[in-house]
Amino acid sequence: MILDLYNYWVVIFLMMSGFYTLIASNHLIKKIVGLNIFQSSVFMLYISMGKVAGGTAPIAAEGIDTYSNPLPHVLILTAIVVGIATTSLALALVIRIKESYDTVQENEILELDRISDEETQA
Amino acid sequence: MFAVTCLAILIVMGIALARAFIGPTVYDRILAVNMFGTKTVLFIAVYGFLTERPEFMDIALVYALINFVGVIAVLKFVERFPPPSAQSDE
Amino acid sequence: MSAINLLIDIVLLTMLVFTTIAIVRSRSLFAIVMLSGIYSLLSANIFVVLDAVDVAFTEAAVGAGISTVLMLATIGITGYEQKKRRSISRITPLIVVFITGAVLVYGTLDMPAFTNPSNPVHEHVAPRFIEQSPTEVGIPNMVTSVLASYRGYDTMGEVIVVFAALIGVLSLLGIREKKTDPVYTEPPPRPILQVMAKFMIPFIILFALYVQFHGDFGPGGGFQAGVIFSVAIILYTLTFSQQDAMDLVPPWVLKRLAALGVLIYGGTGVVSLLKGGNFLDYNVLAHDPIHGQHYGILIIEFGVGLTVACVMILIFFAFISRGDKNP
Amino acid sequence: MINEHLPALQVVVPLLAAPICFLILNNRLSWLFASLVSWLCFAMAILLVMEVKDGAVLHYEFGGWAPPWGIEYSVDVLNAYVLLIVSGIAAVVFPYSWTSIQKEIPESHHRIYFTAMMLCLAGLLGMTITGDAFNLFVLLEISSLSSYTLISLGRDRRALTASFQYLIMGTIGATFILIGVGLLYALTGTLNMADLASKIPALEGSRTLQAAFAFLVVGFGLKLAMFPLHLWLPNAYAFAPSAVSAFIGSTATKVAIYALLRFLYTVFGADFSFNFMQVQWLLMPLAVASILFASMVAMFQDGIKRLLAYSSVAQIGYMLLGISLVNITGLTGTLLHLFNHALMKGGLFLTLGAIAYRVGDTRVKSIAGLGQAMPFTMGAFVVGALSLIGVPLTVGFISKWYLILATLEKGYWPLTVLIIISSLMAVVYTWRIIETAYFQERPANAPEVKEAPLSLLIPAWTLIAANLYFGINSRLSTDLATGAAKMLFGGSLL
Amino acid sequence: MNFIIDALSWACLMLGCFLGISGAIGIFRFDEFYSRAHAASVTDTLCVLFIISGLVLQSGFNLVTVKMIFIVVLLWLTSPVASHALIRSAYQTGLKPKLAITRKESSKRTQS
Repeated sequence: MILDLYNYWVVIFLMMSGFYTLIASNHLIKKIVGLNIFQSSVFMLYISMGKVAGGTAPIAAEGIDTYSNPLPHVLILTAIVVGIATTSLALALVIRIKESYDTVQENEILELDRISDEETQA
Repeated sequence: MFAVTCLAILIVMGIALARAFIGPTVYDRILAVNMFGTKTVLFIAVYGFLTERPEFMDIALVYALINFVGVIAVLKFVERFPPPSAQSDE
Repeated sequence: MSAINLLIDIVLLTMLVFTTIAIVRSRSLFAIVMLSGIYSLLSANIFVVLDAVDVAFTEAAVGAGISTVLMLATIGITGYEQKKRRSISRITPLIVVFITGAVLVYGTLDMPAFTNPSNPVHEHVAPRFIEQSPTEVGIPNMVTSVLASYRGYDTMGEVIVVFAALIGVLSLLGIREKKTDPVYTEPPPRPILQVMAKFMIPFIILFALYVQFHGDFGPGGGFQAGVIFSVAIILYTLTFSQQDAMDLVPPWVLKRLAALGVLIYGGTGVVSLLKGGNFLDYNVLAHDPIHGQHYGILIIEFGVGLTVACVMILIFFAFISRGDKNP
Repeated sequence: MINEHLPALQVVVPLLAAPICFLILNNRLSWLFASLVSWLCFAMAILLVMEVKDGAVLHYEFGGWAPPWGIEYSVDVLNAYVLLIVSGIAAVVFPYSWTSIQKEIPESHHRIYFTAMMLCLAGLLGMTITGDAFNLFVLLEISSLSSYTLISLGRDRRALTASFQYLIMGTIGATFILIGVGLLYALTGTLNMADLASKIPALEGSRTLQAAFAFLVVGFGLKLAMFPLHLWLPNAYAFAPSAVSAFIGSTATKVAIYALLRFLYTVFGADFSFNFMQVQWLLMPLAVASILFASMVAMFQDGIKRLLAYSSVAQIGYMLLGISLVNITGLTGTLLHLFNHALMKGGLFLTLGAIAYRVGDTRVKSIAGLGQAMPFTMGAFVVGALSLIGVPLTVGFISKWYLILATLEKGYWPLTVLIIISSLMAVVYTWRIIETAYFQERPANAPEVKEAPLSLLIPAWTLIAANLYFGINSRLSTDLATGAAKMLFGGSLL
Repeated sequence: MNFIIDALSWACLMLGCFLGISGAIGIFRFDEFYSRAHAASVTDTLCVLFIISGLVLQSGFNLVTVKMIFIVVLLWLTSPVASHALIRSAYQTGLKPKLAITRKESSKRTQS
């Protein structure tokens, strides 16, 4: 039982650590690192599904007849690209936020936003 | 034989990882990451032989390359934006 | 999996767990970025152990390479400090994470066992890819045939995602062509590095080309080649200066080429449409379906490589051209 | 020949138009091209609706590979209906954009704006039409990445934080969807929705399936701003440029609701979703809470855009309420509200854009006296507001009518009362605006304000007029919605 | 013949492992950055050489061998350059090497 699923459980632990960093962290860059961990552990979940006992990499070669499943690999290649695209956009946003708020701490930004909200209302 | 080598490399990686955790200066971390990267290259190479499909040496080459460029990038940024204290980054 | 592979897998996962814990607990941003580089390398190793060589290739180039470089450029601008925050309750996030994790663990209880060859994953769709793609598509790397042919439309979406990221970064940061601050235009002279870089860059580009065109037979393909190519330019930028690199590959050319890459991919689809097939049906591109598949995959991989290389270089330029504002 | 490729062209044309928009160096040409493509998309959507309205289902195999090996697009009444909404709104917003962004976005960014809008449109259309679960994720990310960009184009610096917040929440949502799809894949070995649907009934009771269901519902919940997960929405709509608020506000959440419906009904099947998982008892309280809470908050907003954003959260509550009733009338109500809400919110946001163009901002107090100064703009706003409230002869009435009927059919009369109360709340929050515009004097020191230019008024009035037209002659929308609802329930007796 | 090659490659691999581990111990145990860098960079190159030669002996001559030779060349070029650059920038940003630690200082350090 444990040997059947240990890979998934470790991956879930990693996923949840990343998720925790993402939602609990106060620093925007640390949030993004959390996001990366969260996503790449999901990638590992997929790749774990594709592994076949005794299989090798899905590149056809003489004398090999058991290959691991190529489909999860394809999906995750796409997902990695999506991940880096999101990361770079998020980092660009962080740079702009730093330039206009002069901070990258979430609580300080929210505080500044609250002040400007009140000014708009007044 | 390859298995033993693989495990030895993994041990080295583990120790380098420990150095990366404790730091204390940014340079220690960079050193550890660099070492980790080189050992990753070796790991991939040996692992290919372990599983009897050594033709994926391209990955190891990429790692070696990325590792070098990564270290240079880190150094450039550390030089350009020196950390608050060179002695420890904590 | 044999015992030794299992052991290696477990050791790597354990290291990954420790790295993650260190990242979660660490307060030094620099350490976090370094550790996330290690995280990528480790997960790439796990991908190799789990037979996903193409994924490992990409993860190493993207996670340990590009994303670390971008993160560093960002913390250079935002500062290394992570201020102590006032005590905000961490209970709510913990509860959310705990519930999500519990649902996932609950979900895995009925998951098909790890590596069991009779799992549904290996029985329904995948066998055709494994058994017939070498004859239907005609190339040995099944990942490439699924990526570029069976699910070629997803890959086109992926190229568009990269292009969308470029649009976003250009909109947010832009690329400043002229640098005004003289302090940073001249990096300290570093003869050893420059000689090394000059020596290596041609080989890196050659290697990128090899990865681009050898992707049918081994791990690699357009995306990986594009990233490697951009790494060559990044190395050039780092050892010389941004202005030198921009003279070498002017951003306005790169912008055009990035859009062109997307159009090459889409254009292949349109051509196959005009030739009477479905969108992205390469069979109709030549008289012989196998040749058609070959041409199709070659062309779209070129489009992917072009877009990815240009976008990565442009994003890198955009990030470092912001750097001199807040040293 | 073209007809048979329509499903692919519907998405591929805007996808490829995006890089072309970026390559065209002249801003005005880029705009003309983008508008042309948006009309073309609308025309294709109309053609698709014509083809499938009698219950036919179109299939398109990308690369000529049969599903489940290749990626398949499949168009039925439901997709075609949502395609019509999305491309229709786009066909109005694109021409509108030119004048609107002149004052809101620096000129250097105009081309980027059109490219990003085009990508967003393509992503949303693709999400709607695709029959492959993973392809949905890819297209979702295309539309999300471009909408983060579009929102960050807002002038206020809070647009940046709004965009960042949306990015974080949106990516969590997308990752949850990815996990859900992964678990489904692990169980069935396929990614094609129709194929999944045929394999899932045999797996009922599997704990993995339940977890996949939970992740997909929460993931789409984040994307569609389901009540406790709606936090990203108000700021994103409030600080984005006006045309962007109009486009994203009236399409993005709708497509997410569509995707949720697709998974609940087609992939998992109504039986699993509602009999086994009982998801309606999750959706109903959330819907009620979001209607009450968001309407309440909307009453106290001073920025009109944010007010409308909270009202959107409330309207999403109506749509979820319709789903949670689990009968054909309720689902028809939901689908009608997709259409109607797109029309009214689109119209209202476009009107606000016209006000922003002349006045410079859209706070309630700065529109004082505009009733006289901008009669056509404010007239449009009044009609839109009436529609939001649900006054007869407007589209808002039609969908609320269906929802009320559905609650009565089920015998849930407290929900009937709730719908009426929340309509009254809508009266309160829109009345504040109308009262300020018509019955307050323009401050003496305020600058002179002219009527908005025609290039803004015509698109705004087009949508507003559609509000009236479909309110009076609702045959088209109700037929399609009823057809789609019946198709979703299929043969299952619920 | 096979036996000799096996034995040789065993020896190479084990030597490489030994060098790797000694470098790792160095990087872990030494108490100052420059000594750690020394330990790491000195062992790195030889370790790579031995392990890869062990592999080359096993694989015979083919494309894989060529790639492995490339790896050795690449690492031999980049690794010293990276170490050089690292130490140089550490020195320039003000991290001073402890050239001679007196007994008193070192005991003080262990206490603290």
